[in-house]
Amino acid sequence: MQKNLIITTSPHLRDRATTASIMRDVCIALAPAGIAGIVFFGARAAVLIALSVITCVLAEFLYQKLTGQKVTVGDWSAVVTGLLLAYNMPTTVPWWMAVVGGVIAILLVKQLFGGIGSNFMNPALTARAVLFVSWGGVMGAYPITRFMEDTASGATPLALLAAKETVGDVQLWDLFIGNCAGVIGETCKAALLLGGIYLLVRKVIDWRIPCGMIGIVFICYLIYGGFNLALKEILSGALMLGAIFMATDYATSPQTNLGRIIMGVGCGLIVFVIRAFANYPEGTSFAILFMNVMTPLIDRYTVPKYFGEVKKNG
Amino acid sequence: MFGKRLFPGGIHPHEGANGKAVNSGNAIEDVPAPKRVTIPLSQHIGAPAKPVVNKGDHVLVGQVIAEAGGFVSAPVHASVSGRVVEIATAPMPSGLHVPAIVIDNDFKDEWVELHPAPHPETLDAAGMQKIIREAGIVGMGGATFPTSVKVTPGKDKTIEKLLINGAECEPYLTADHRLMLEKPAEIIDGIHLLMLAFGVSEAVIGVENNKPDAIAALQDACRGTDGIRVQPLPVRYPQGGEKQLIYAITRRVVPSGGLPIDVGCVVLNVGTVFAIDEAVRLGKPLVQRVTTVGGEVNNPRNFRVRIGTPVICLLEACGGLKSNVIKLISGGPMMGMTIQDIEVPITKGSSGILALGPESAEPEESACIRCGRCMRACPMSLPPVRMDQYVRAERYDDAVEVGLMNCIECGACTYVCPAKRLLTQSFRMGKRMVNVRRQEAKAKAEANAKAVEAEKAREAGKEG
Amino acid sequence: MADSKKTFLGTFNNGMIVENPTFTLMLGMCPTLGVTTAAMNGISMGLATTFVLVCSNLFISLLRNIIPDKVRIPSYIIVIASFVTIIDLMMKAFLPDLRAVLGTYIQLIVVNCIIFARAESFAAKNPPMLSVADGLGMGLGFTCSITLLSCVRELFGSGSIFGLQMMPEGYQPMAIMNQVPGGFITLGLLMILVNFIKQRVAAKQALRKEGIA
Amino acid sequence: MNTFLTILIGQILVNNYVMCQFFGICPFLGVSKKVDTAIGMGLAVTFVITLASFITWLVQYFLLVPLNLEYLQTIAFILVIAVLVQVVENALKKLSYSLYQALGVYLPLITTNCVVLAVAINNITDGYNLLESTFCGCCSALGFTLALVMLAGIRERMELSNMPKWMHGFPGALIMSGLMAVSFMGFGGLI
Repeated sequence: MQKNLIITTSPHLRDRATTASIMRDVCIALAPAGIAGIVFFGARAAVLIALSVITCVLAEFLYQKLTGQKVTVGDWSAVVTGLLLAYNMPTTVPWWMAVVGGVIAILLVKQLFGGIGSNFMNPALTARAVLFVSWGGVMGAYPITRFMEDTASGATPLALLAAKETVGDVQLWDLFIGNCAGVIGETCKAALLLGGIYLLVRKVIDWRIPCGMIGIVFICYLIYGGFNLALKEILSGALMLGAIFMATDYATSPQTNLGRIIMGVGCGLIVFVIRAFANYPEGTSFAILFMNVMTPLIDRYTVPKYFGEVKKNG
Repeated sequence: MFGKRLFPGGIHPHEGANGKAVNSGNAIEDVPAPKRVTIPLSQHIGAPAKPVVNKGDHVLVGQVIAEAGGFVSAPVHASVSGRVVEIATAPMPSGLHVPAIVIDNDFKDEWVELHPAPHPETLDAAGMQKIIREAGIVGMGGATFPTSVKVTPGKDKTIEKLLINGAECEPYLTADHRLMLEKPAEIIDGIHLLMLAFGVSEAVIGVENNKPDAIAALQDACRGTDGIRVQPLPVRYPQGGEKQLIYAITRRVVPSGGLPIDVGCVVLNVGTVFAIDEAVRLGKPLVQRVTTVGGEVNNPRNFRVRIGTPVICLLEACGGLKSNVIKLISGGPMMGMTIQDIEVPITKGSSGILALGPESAEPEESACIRCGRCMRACPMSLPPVRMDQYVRAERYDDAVEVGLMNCIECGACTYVCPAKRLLTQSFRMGKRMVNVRRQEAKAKAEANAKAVEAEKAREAGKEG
Repeated sequence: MADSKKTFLGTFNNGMIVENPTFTLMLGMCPTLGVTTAAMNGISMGLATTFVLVCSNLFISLLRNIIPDKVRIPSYIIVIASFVTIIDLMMKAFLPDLRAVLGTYIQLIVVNCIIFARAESFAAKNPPMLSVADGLGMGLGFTCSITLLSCVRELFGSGSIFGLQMMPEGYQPMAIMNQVPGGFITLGLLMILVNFIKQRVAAKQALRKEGIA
Repeated sequence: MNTFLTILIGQILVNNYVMCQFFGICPFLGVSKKVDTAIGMGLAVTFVITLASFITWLVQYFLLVPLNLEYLQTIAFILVIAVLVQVVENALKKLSYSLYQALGVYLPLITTNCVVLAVAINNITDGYNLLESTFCGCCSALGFTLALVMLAGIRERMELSNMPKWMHGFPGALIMSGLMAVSFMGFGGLI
């Protein structure tokens, strides 16, 4: 009956969730939006997504091999980065841009700082911002979907909403199912919401950031331009994609509950300010990036009192 | 949603085979007394007991074989009748080797003469403390802190509330559950006696909601008694943690570094109360306890075991281990310790013996992904991720600043961590380092003070 | 090494390479990053700084025994500021286009910590010739590093070096290189590269020494 | 009022001196290892810049312009700043010792902080009046403080992460600053 028993310290039970399972869940949640993107924008979208994902995974693999580290591509995080990067590009970009973006995301933003969990800015978003600033002409030109009339201009819903006379041209239903000009992953709000609900149910993300972010944008626009505009605004642009999938990125968002609310509200306010007053039509990426940079400070100042903490000066 | 949240954080750990659902249906059975018992002298927190028998002595069941070694200590009694074979060191479930008295069973089961308290209802605090102390009763939930010390509040502190811990929040364990189900009258009687002795007007038994039958049994038993009530608690680990239980029931928060008595509470485990009742009513010292054997064994059981029985006897009584067992645990799976030798004895603190399969193997640690789950799981509202980073960077002062010393080592953070980081382990190490450093600093300061004094004395001598 | 520092060439070499102001001392970061979008700007800024550095080092070294310690810092500032004003006005007169591109940075040479640091730590303690050598070495070291940085930025940001097309026809310039993030990141990456090469060289030298021994 | 809002948002976010214009990089990289020291430095800089903006404006319009000495701007301003820093240090020592202890160590470093001079010169170039100049100085300094504290927060966090060795120190700080600057680019065109 004597067996080879192993000796470890407590606890002896572990939750089934692993880094890989969480990242896989994110990929699953992202899938509907990707499929919608392919449906609306054609096969080129599929190739771009594949290219971006392959670049990210390969970049991570090669970097870790070259620097003699443990290869961690099995944790799916590079796949998530690749997907998000592709979702943030219009289908009209040249192929090499996806590759450049992937390399920037993985090497410059993530691995240089120590890999998963150590990056302080969202890799996909940062790469997207770098591409956008460098080649704004291509990155900022959004194609129309295959189901829109050819006569329709490539104006994004946000551009239409920005001008008072064209607000009526934007149909709520088109916005919701994604039949509007935009980048690959942002148009189909139905698919994004589906993914968001999946993540909430799986407890991968916390409601505070997405709800805070979308809620504040809605409230601000409600005051600024009324209910109709507010509803159209929250269904336009990358807000949903950003709020559900990018602002909630673990490594770059606060860990405390209060911090997460601050993050969501901060992102939302900046999105509103940029959309309403700046010369960029869309501010989701930059809003999230700015709050990413604030995250260490938010975390620092929102650590809750521990149970039974005695006031120092009391 | 917030109303149910009785303490911050907490988790719902999953169980493998033969968990609570299965084992809570198994009535307490006696395990056959073993041929030989090994009774350790350090089954409690505090000074080891001092043996009062010699090799070759004949002892009876319930006879004192070692007396308390100090104020924070407890005596040890023989759990079988027979001959003392040797007094030697033996391995404990913790892996430490401690002095123990080995007795060969003569299977006559002769008891010493028992002295029940003549008038239990009229016992005063001192009388009750004496009985508890002489019966060798310690915290039976696993903490093994001598109960007599616990019920001796310091000056200007009074016991306002007696809280009875029947939460049994650790997965797999069902010993307390069965005890509450089978001995509710004795438990209530014990509480009643304690209340009379210490002049406490209120006692609350906290039981997790997943034991409705135990709640009903206790409620039945306490009908007609004044001041005792049963408080059903939401199921959440670590509901049975002292500070968590106090908060859940009374909304009082034990200050950091303080004891329950600082908020007027004393928390006793149901097993402890049962032992106290037996000690008062029957005069019986603590020589046996209820232990759960669960997990990957063929027939999980709840046993009444004599202290000192080797673990292997229990496993055999359960029909042996399944083939996939890789780990044996004494206590619960969240806070218990692995057993390396199946000959180790059951002690006063052994609430369970669990056999776990391959899923309990230590997973490989990977980089923190900052998901923040540990912060939400921590029942002390600590930031485990930061404490871990600081401890690993050997920045102990920063770790203490964010609350390292308040960690109760419940393992909730480690359980939820998707990166499988060894958080609790790191905190244990960190706390040890901090204590070592504090002691060093203290010793240094004392040495300095002495040197200064010596210098002064010398100077004074010169002047004089 | 310690001896060679005291010769003209040794001092020059020390400023140029061993204690390169950009990569080793991390001094004068603002102009290093601010004007290096094109190689031409980089080299002009570097030369202007070198001019001020050499002149102020010479002057301060000459005056080092006259200036009372208490008013040391204001005096240095006046000396440096005078030379900065000279070069600023000269550029305005002869190279107005370049002056417009470099902008306030020319005036800000006055607060470039390289100049101040060299005045304080070297020129105030050493004879004029050595101070000139130090100024020249540090200045040219600074010039080289910012020219290198501006070459990299211009190559990626405009596809050219010194205005000469370097990249193939279809290259779409990476505009971010001409902006603030590009400056920071390029310098950071270059610094990693320089540190890496230095380590390699040091390791090789150590090996060679071992071989001789 | 609108001018002031424009200055406020402009100096802190859109034209942040550090993140968008490359000024004050030396103290930005040098004093950003810890959040606490970054806050101290930020406060000291804010104090000095606000005062300096006020005084240099007076010097420009009541001394240099009447005397036709505009070409001596650089010398005059840097002298004013150097003297100011000295005066502030002494005054603080006498008036509020606790504040001096908190900010004292940073004060001498400010003389060579090019933000101070840059703000002073730009105030004149932009043709602000006295009030606007002072306000602009204050906002610029707050922008500097914001960037400084943000970088310090990131560096504190990175110190505990598994960043590769060769990223420690300045290379890492530079790349962090670069990525931070990307996040500031979204505010372009806000005013």
